[in-house]
Amino acid sequence: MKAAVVIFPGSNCDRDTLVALERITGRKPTQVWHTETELPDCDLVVLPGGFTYGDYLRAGAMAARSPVMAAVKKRAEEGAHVLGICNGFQMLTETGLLPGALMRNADLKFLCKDVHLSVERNDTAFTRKYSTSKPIRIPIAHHDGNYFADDETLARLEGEGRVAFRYVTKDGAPNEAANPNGSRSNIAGIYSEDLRVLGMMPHPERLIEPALGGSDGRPMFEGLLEALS
Amino acid sequence: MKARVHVTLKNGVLDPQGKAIEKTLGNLGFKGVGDVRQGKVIELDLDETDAAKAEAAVKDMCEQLLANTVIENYTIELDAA
Amino acid sequence: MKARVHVTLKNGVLDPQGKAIEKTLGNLGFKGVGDVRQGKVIELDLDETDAAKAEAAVKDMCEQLLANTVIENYTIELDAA
Amino acid sequence: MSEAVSNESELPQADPGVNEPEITPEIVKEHGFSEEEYARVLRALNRTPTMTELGVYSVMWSEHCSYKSSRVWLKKLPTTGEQVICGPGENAGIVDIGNGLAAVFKMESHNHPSFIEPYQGAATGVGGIMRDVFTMGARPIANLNALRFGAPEHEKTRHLVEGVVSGIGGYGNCFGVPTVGGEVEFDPAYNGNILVNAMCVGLAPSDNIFYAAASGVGNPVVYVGSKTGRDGIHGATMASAEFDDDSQEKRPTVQVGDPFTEKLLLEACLELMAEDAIVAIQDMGAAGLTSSSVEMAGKGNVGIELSLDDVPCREEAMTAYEMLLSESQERMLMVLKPGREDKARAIFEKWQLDFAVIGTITDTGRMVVRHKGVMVADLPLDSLNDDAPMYERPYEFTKPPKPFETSKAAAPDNAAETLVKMVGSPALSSRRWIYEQYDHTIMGDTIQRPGGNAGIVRVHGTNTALATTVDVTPRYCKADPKEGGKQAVVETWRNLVATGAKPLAITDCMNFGNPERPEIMGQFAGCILGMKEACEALDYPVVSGNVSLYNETNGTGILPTPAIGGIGLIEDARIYARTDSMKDGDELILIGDENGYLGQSLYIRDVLGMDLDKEGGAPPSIDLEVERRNGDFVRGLIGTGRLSAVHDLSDGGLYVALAELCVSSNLGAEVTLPDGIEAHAALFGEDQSRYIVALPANLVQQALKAAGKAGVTARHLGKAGGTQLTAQGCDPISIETLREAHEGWFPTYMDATH
Ligand SMILES: Nc1ncnc2c1ncn2[C@@H]1O[C@H](COP(=O)(O)OP(=O)(O)O)[C@@H](O)[C@H]1O
Ligand SMILES: [Mg+2]
Repeated sequence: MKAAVVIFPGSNCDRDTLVALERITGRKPTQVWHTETELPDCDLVVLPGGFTYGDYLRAGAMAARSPVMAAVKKRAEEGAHVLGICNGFQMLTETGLLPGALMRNADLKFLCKDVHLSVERNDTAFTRKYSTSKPIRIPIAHHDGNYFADDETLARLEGEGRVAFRYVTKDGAPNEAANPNGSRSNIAGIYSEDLRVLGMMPHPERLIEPALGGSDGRPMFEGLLEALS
Repeated sequence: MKARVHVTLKNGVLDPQGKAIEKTLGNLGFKGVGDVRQGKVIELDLDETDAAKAEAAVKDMCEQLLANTVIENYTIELDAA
Repeated sequence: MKARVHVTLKNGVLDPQGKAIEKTLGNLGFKGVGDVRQGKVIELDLDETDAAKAEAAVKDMCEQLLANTVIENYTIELDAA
Repeated sequence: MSEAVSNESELPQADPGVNEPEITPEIVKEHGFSEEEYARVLRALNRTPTMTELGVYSVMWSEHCSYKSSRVWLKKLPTTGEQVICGPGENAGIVDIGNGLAAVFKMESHNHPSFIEPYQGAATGVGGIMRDVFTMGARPIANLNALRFGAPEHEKTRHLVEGVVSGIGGYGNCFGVPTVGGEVEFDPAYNGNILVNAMCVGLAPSDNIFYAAASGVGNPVVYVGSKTGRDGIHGATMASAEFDDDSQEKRPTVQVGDPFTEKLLLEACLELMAEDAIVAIQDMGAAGLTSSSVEMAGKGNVGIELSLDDVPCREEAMTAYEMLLSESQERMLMVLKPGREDKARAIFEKWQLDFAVIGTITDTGRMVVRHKGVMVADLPLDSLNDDAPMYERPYEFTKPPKPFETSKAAAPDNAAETLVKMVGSPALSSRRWIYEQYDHTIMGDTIQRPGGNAGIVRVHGTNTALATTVDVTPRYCKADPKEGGKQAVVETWRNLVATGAKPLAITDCMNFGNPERPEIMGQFAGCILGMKEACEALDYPVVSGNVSLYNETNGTGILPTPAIGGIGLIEDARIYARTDSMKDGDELILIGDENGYLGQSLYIRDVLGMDLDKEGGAPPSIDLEVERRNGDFVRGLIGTGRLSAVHDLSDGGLYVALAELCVSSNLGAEVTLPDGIEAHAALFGEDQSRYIVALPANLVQQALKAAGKAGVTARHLGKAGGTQLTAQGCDPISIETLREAHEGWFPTYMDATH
């Protein structure tokens, strides 16, 4: 699998993402600077987390207008897989590659902790190594992760099976107590129509080995490796 | 020419900041305050002196960057002063 | 009564948001845009019907919560409609 | 002033664009000069300074930049050791951590600005300390913060906590460094003067460290980063002035931080540092362009010429005075190797940062500044740097109180219920509400998140890890500054040891009241002497630090608060100890002597409500030899890789440490108490040099024997298991009850009606 990680001014999870991808896939991803207008030959494009442009104006808004994003859009249309993590997810909604918007957390605070997620389907390149019956534990670290979409969009997402992850309790209940940020329907991540673009607030790249407190992030990259090689 | 852009959340879009302000105002003892909404105001200095052209340019900026039209509305005020 | 509060940074206070917007507008090809400043606008619904009392109350809210008066100024508009 | 000889031909001319005011005694006073200090300026110049020059002198000779009250005492601290690459005097301290790498770290206060504008004050504090670290060529890898607020019930406290915490998070999170530790305390002594001390640890290749000393006549002086505005002009002098009631009204310009620009500045600096281009570099912190240029030229024994026309400005019509004194954030000053300007410019432009050549290095030993064709300053650098007054302020040591008599401390009605109250009190409750607002998992190397003995981050690309912590117990320092200063150093050492790390060195942040009062100076001096003793006994030198004086409002000073930040090295990142990994069936051993000493303890303060000043007695004493022996022993045990969990004992004593261990491991325990000591004294006494160790049952005898051989007091304390904590003779308490109390206080307090 050939992966590319796009780096913007203010990206700060780029190294973590590069390290995780290399460690798990055994191959160094290509780094792409935001001013590029072309992407290298790759199967997976990752938009890493961070505070691009300080998250000023709206999180991910300015990065979403970078020259490179046109190329990402084009590549997505051509069928490449795109993974947006945290700030990357915000960029994907800002460019319209994914519907909805990520608003300020409901209690207005930045929140860093591990959360439990349900894997809503495990037949995508991103989740094929997960089980849908067992919640996974992944860290979040964001200020603007409160997923909003209007009723119609929400119904469509649900109807088309495009909810990727939901915040749940340890036992798998998607209730309010498990919702860290006010997201509608406890949504933590969503897919594009063709299931090839995934945006998610939690950071799988941060929990890929027991030494860090868990390895539930690992299967995502293992699954991608398997699916895209 | 100066331009002032108001960016506000569309009706029906959740406004966590507005809600939090409303709650805190209540805690502070302010009674009878409802429907608090928070928006942005962006002020710009434009070299452009022609009002119509300036307006068109600012509209472009709003569409391309200043507002996320999925969730936000915007209004533009120009001030030739 | 509706109230609208504008909260803007005092003159001379660094506005990182405005600065970043200005740069990005430039990157997007907009020429001749300078001195971009970003502020907040907060809209409130008040039960109060007396304009003077409403104004006084909103002023209190600004001082106590809505504005950080160390670095921000605020203006209040009331609309009886 | 009349004796000043003026020599017209050498007198810099006033800036014509500005109309610099004439220097009057009022202006001199406003700039914080005593008569004697101003006379020194006149002597050095042999003429009356211009307004700009006066400004430059005033910031260079301010308490903040010159350490004029504290220098004589700071000199007593031990600063050397095998591990030390760079001690105090540079932007940060540096120690060797093996593998060709160095840890660069420092702590700094942002107390006054944070009181006035908590969010921005705290945010720019974090920004400033990170700049100190990356200006030396290190990438920041861990942040910490030591916070002190007024009483929880004080009207300002909630607002200040909220603002400070979100400011620290706002800056560090955006920049992208994990915040892995800190401490928070509440005490009425901080009602009018909160403390915000931020610490940063960075990682640099040992052979590519950058210093401030300028050299090379003719080399270009370069300004990079953000533009200059009229931010915090005279912030450095403000930071050294006592508050009075109307300083809130004055609302001095606070600086606004831009973490995004700082992140770009970091990346641009590190990119340039990988090229062979930089001779010297220094961040523009307090006193901005003035202190950076004066210090760089002074350290290098050269001269410097600046042309202010080329300084990137954010505001119109800035005067020379303003440009030199501005404290705008996110800026750096560099001296480049000849011919490297284009390379450097390209890098900074790539990161969309300002870049301007604003001067050159000379051999004159003077700082010459031109603006709009006029020479606005021409000052001798040795006078600015070395002539700065140094005061041996009168001091009066605190009289050491008598030891506390246990008989004066009543036993609680119910020790178990008391424990629940204590772990749910402002002093001892969980700080989760705070550290969840800080990104602590970014960079993918945090192996011990906040909430353990110390934060631990792996050293990227190696098998090692760094443990780091900040600590001080101000109530001990108040009662007996020397013992308190000692204890502060020792507590960080103990926290590091409890993870298995080898403690390497410390940074400090000395927060005190008005040094012009002999009793305050006595507190300062006492703390320093205690710190010195501990550092020497533990081979644990001070490599950087910061002093914040005049933390007083209307004559009431804060508790003496010498915050200590320590770092330690874990040789094998797989072998270290945690608090949350105690296992069912483990046996518990208590290391260290039990005396049941309750002097200055939280028990007598918070449970019995005793007035510590009047009846608190002496703080617990520390035998540094025992401390070291116990610590070395515990570190040795951890090094076997066979322990389950370790926790050090501090505030609240044995019972509280057990509760913390049980709650974090989500497991109960049953323990015995020693003979001959009253139960409540054994449970809540704050005897020092102690640890609880949890280990598999089959290792207990071996461990106890080893302790005996090493001359370390060790007692088989009890056993882990079940869902309750039971101390001999006390009611069992469910771990759930303890957890609810422990986790409950902070969020409940912060959510309560403002
Ligand atoms: N301001 C803070 N920021 C981050 N972590 C904090 C902060 N305050 C406390 N903590 C964390 O909470 C835990 C408990 O703090 P403390 O009681 O001071 O520990 P100890 O007594 O072991 O020194 C520590 O792991 C500490 O790092
Ligand atoms: Mg502590």
